[in-house]
Amino acid sequence: MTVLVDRDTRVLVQGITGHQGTVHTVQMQKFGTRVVAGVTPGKGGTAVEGVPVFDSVAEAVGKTGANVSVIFVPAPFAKDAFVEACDAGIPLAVIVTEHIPFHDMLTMFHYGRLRGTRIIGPNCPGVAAPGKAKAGIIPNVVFRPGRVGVISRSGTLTYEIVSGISEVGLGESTCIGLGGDPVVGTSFTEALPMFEADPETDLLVLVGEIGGTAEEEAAEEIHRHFTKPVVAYIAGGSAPPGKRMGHAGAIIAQGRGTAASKVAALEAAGAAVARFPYEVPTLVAERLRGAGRP
Amino acid sequence: MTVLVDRDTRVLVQGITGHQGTVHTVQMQKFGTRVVAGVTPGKGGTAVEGVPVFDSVAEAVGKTGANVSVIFVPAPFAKDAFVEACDAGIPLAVIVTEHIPFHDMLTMFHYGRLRGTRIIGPNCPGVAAPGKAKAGIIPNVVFRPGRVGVISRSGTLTYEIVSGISEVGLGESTCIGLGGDPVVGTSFTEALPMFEADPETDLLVLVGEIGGTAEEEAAEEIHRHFTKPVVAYIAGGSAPPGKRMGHAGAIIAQGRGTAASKVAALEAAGAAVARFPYEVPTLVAERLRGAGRP
Amino acid sequence: MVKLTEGRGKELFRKYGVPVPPGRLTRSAGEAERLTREQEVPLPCVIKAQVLAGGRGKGGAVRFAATPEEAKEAAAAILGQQFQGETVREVLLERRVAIERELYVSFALDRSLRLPILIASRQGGVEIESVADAAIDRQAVEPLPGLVAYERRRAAGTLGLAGPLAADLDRLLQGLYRLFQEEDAELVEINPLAVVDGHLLALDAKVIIEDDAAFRHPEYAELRDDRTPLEEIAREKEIAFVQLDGNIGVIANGAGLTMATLDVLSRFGGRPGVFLDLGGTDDPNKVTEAFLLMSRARPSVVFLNIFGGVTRCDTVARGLVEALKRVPERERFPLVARIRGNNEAEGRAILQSAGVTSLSDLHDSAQAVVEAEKTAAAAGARTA
Amino acid sequence: MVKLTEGRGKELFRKYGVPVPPGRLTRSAGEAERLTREQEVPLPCVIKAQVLAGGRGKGGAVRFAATPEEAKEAAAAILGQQFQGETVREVLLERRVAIERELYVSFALDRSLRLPILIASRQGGVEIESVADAAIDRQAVEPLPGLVAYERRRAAGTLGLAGPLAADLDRLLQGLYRLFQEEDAELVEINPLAVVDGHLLALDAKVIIEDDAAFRHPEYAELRDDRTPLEEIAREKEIAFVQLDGNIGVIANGAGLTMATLDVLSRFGGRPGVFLDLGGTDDPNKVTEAFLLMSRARPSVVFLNIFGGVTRCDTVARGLVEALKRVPERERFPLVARIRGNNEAEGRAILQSAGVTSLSDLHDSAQAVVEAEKTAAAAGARTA
Repeated sequence: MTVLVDRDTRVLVQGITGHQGTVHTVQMQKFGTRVVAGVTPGKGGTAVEGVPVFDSVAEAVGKTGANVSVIFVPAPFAKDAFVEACDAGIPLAVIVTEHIPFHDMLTMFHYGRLRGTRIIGPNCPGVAAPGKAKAGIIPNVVFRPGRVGVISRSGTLTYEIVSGISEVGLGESTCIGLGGDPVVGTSFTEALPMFEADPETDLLVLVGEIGGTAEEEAAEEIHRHFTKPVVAYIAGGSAPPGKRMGHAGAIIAQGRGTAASKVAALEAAGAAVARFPYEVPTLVAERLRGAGRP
Repeated sequence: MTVLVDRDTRVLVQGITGHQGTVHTVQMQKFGTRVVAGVTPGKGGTAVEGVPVFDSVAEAVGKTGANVSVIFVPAPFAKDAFVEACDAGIPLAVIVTEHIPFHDMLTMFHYGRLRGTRIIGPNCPGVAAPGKAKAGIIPNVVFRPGRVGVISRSGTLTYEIVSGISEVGLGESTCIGLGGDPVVGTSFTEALPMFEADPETDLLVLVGEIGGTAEEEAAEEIHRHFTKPVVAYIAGGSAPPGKRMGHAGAIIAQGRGTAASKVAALEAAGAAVARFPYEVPTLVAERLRGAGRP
Repeated sequence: MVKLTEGRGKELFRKYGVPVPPGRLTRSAGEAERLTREQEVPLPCVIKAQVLAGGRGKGGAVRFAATPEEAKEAAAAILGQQFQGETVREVLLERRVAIERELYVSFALDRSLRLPILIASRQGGVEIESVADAAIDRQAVEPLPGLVAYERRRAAGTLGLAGPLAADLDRLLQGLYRLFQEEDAELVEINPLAVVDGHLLALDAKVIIEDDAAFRHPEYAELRDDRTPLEEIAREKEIAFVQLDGNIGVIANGAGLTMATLDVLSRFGGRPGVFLDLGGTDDPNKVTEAFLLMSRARPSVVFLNIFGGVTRCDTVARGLVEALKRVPERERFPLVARIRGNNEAEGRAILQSAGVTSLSDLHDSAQAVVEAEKTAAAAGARTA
Repeated sequence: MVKLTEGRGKELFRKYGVPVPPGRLTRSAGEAERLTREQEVPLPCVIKAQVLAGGRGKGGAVRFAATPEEAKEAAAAILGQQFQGETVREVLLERRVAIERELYVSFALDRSLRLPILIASRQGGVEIESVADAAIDRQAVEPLPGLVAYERRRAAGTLGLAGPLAADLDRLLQGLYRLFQEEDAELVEINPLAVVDGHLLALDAKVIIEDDAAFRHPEYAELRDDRTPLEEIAREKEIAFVQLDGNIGVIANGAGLTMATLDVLSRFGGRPGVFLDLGGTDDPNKVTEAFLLMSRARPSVVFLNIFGGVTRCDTVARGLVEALKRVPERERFPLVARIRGNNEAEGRAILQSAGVTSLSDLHDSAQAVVEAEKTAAAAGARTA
């Protein structure tokens, strides 16, 4: 195991017979991932792209040893699909589905904790470790094996930045798109220790956004426990004031949540913060050289 | 720590200003227990029998270091009182209150697990370790310090049996009255390992009743993991068929739950089973001699 | 516990979206005729005695009618009858349906897991105890997410339901689980759950509400278990009271000690008639009430076996002495008292001063009780 | 998200047992007179514009009336007015009360803890952001037990409530928490929560329902956020569409990339006017619709910035080409296209064959967009 997925990863796709489920099963396979099972209730006994489809997660796990589930199930059914994965003993669920009500996600998050099932997502691109495995939907073309870790709350912006890193001849150890919903299963703060512990990661790129306080909390974690160099980019510095959440949201944030506050917190924690996405590869290269890495 | 309570136990009494709360505070004190705090909302700042009363458990814990809560709060309010104890970080709650709806107990049990708070009870006499501490309502007079552990689902029958053990000149290490409700926080099976690990217990007395399958499950645990001698008594061998629970109850039990099935299971696990309460001390003495203990 | 009759259970089923046949409750045969004549209940219909006991079908408590006149006759035949000791006061009239298959589902409590379980079996319409274990599926339901889709699908698989019937079951189970939770039920059981005309229908309803949750459900106060009059008085005074078929009265405190007392009496050949559990009290009046209640059950001898905890020995002694003053001469009974535990010496002294000798050994006391019973029986035989 | 007006929020409050003053909603001044004359709303009363913006009191959107005539006049003065861009279509008439104290309570989401939090402050009636942090109490609520008694007591302590007022708060918070859960709210806020005549009353109601839970709440379909007409069309087509005050149109996919695109445009002095997030799609028609929508917003130049993932580059190219065919001559706009990612080569080829040059570098593309905008502005200045 490097970070979350590796060559022993055996992917199960919940909702494999749907359009996205099928498309991304193929892409994961092309990435070199062992996609061992799919689940669509009522479609058990069929196959998608050579992957056997089962009626239940328990059966799929029993017969294939799947240990990561990628969930494409539509939002109204996502909670129950996730609970099924938990109850079948799956330790990692990557939830690609968007528009899951946050009240459902609260239940899912706490039930996952109880059951020992980590969630990446929802509404996320998932996890990819080039040369090892992918559980999610990040385009294969952006990757190049290497030693830069990437964590992000965004989708396409992650692809943009990973692509930039690959293009300058560097490459990625593991990239995690955590998702940008109000309630996510794994935050920056919770993902950081995985990269700290990963011997295959030399430097971490953190891609944040305005809103919430996840980046500020990440900065605290970096300051206290993260010893590797960090390069960050926060999207939305030029964006107009958001339309989401009223007074109570501001209260929770206690004055944090702006691009300026996030950049300041990260810089105070020692991160190099890019002003624009295309500055990231340069800063990565500089910091790697500074840390004595090519 | 011997089993659950010891000389470092600092008891908090939730509902201390009620009649039973006050009466048993005195009895616990007489047993030598450090009762450090009481909680009754609205009565903060007063004292009961020299014990300071607080408005909240968090405050009581903060100011007194209480680490066991004995709950006398009436049934309709018991769930919330227990949650308060959990949230204040109390690791052990002895719930004396009877008539708590089992749907509430389900919530309490699983929330306690989540928070790391063990429950003894509800509707139970609690825990006592002679010469150390008592958290509950077992009469002080029945005890004599010694090396016999006792676990029981009953109240007064426990007193009867402990008393018998003390009268023949033996004595108790720790006695736990687990409570006889349909849903209890700690079952025989879960209590057994504590006595297995306790260096101060040489032999365990298990006092069961007809109904449910807790004794059969205990027998399995004894068979597999419990190495000390066990003496058991199952009350109700002569009782007429119970009036509780219909078909589904029988289904869950799958044919178990009778005195005969419990006695057979315990004997198969190597326990000496008394036919009547007054046979227990004799069997204890015999088994202790058999195990090379006086 | 509060066992609901089928009719009350089906009212709850309707409230929670569990499909039941069209039907109405009534307490009069005339009304049964009117309901069917005016097609408030479609014909042909079934008329079922609303009693709590099982086995109604075999016991003549379920009848059929094709006309309003037949409905009236059937209701008249059932109403007022005794059925396993219960008087039938109400009948349920319900459309008679053509059953294609009979299944079983219920929610109950799994004490070991401390979780509700969903029980399903393809073999409905028979007592679930008689169904082979392998033909029954049990699934625990976690409280945080509640009953989830895959559990409902698995139940559909167990029951052999697919397509629209599986969709029916999906909705039905969600309603039934909500009922189990929100009504604080111990058991909700549908047996049989029938396939009728391509849909699911609950043809029977067994709902048991937990007594301890009564404070949340004042609506069930009227429906507490049928009890004998003495049991009813005992319940009001919060004394557990059970009538058996022997003639020794037992007053003890705590269920475990009470059962142990019965065990020891049995050992000496004693046959308990009434047992009465004081529970935890330190009110002497409650003890007095218990003795007066016991005297009304006319035991040939009474065994008082108390281990003082919450219920202190002196409290019991005081209550007993007061009761002895108040029991009429003709209701007097021989008494063996054994008291131990908290305030034992005080209790013993109080009894002593009232002329009651108390023992301390359980074995010897039980033996004394059985001897006294034999003596009383012999005296009874002489006077008879 | 669905922000409810005060009046709708108070209807929910009533449903969940949160006390509000007697009041009625109306859309006509005549009805306002009738309601007060017939004492359906007691006098004196307050007449409040039902708009979503805050600061109504200072903005003249809240008036008082002591007679039916005054109520009519006040309603007439408010109805039809513009308030911060919103037209007032409805007023709430409510009994005017004598406020003794103004407090604050709300339930919201704590994203870090992933738990609902109960927020309480003794300083109500003012914007909660203006209240010192130390004067605000926050308590997370665990999902399994829900809001429990000690949390409600702590809130009462924070608010300085005791006795019957604390009992009022206890009930009110239970109702408010149930509302937060059962209605899938993002926020439920009472500000001010007033002490009136020894009781608590919610004098305002702010309720925001989460959009993603719309499938569980069809009843809110009519109440979605007020949007501009173009935003409304975009919503129907599931395209995120935001109007700003610049003149560069941005079409991108994904919120993060869209924001980053704005950042880079700003770097070169560009001022975005409309931005439009395609989200994840592989339907070329949706892309075509997005372009047609963009053309109606009359941007001076459009920047298409796509990183192909779920939305593939060839899909976007096909949709764009189709749109270009369908945009009328007079609505044409200069276009800078940058496409990367999945099926990039295919997309580039499709655009090429339609005469559209696409770039690949973000920095250079943004620079080109700003140049094009300057050129267009200069041309516009010439033609004007």
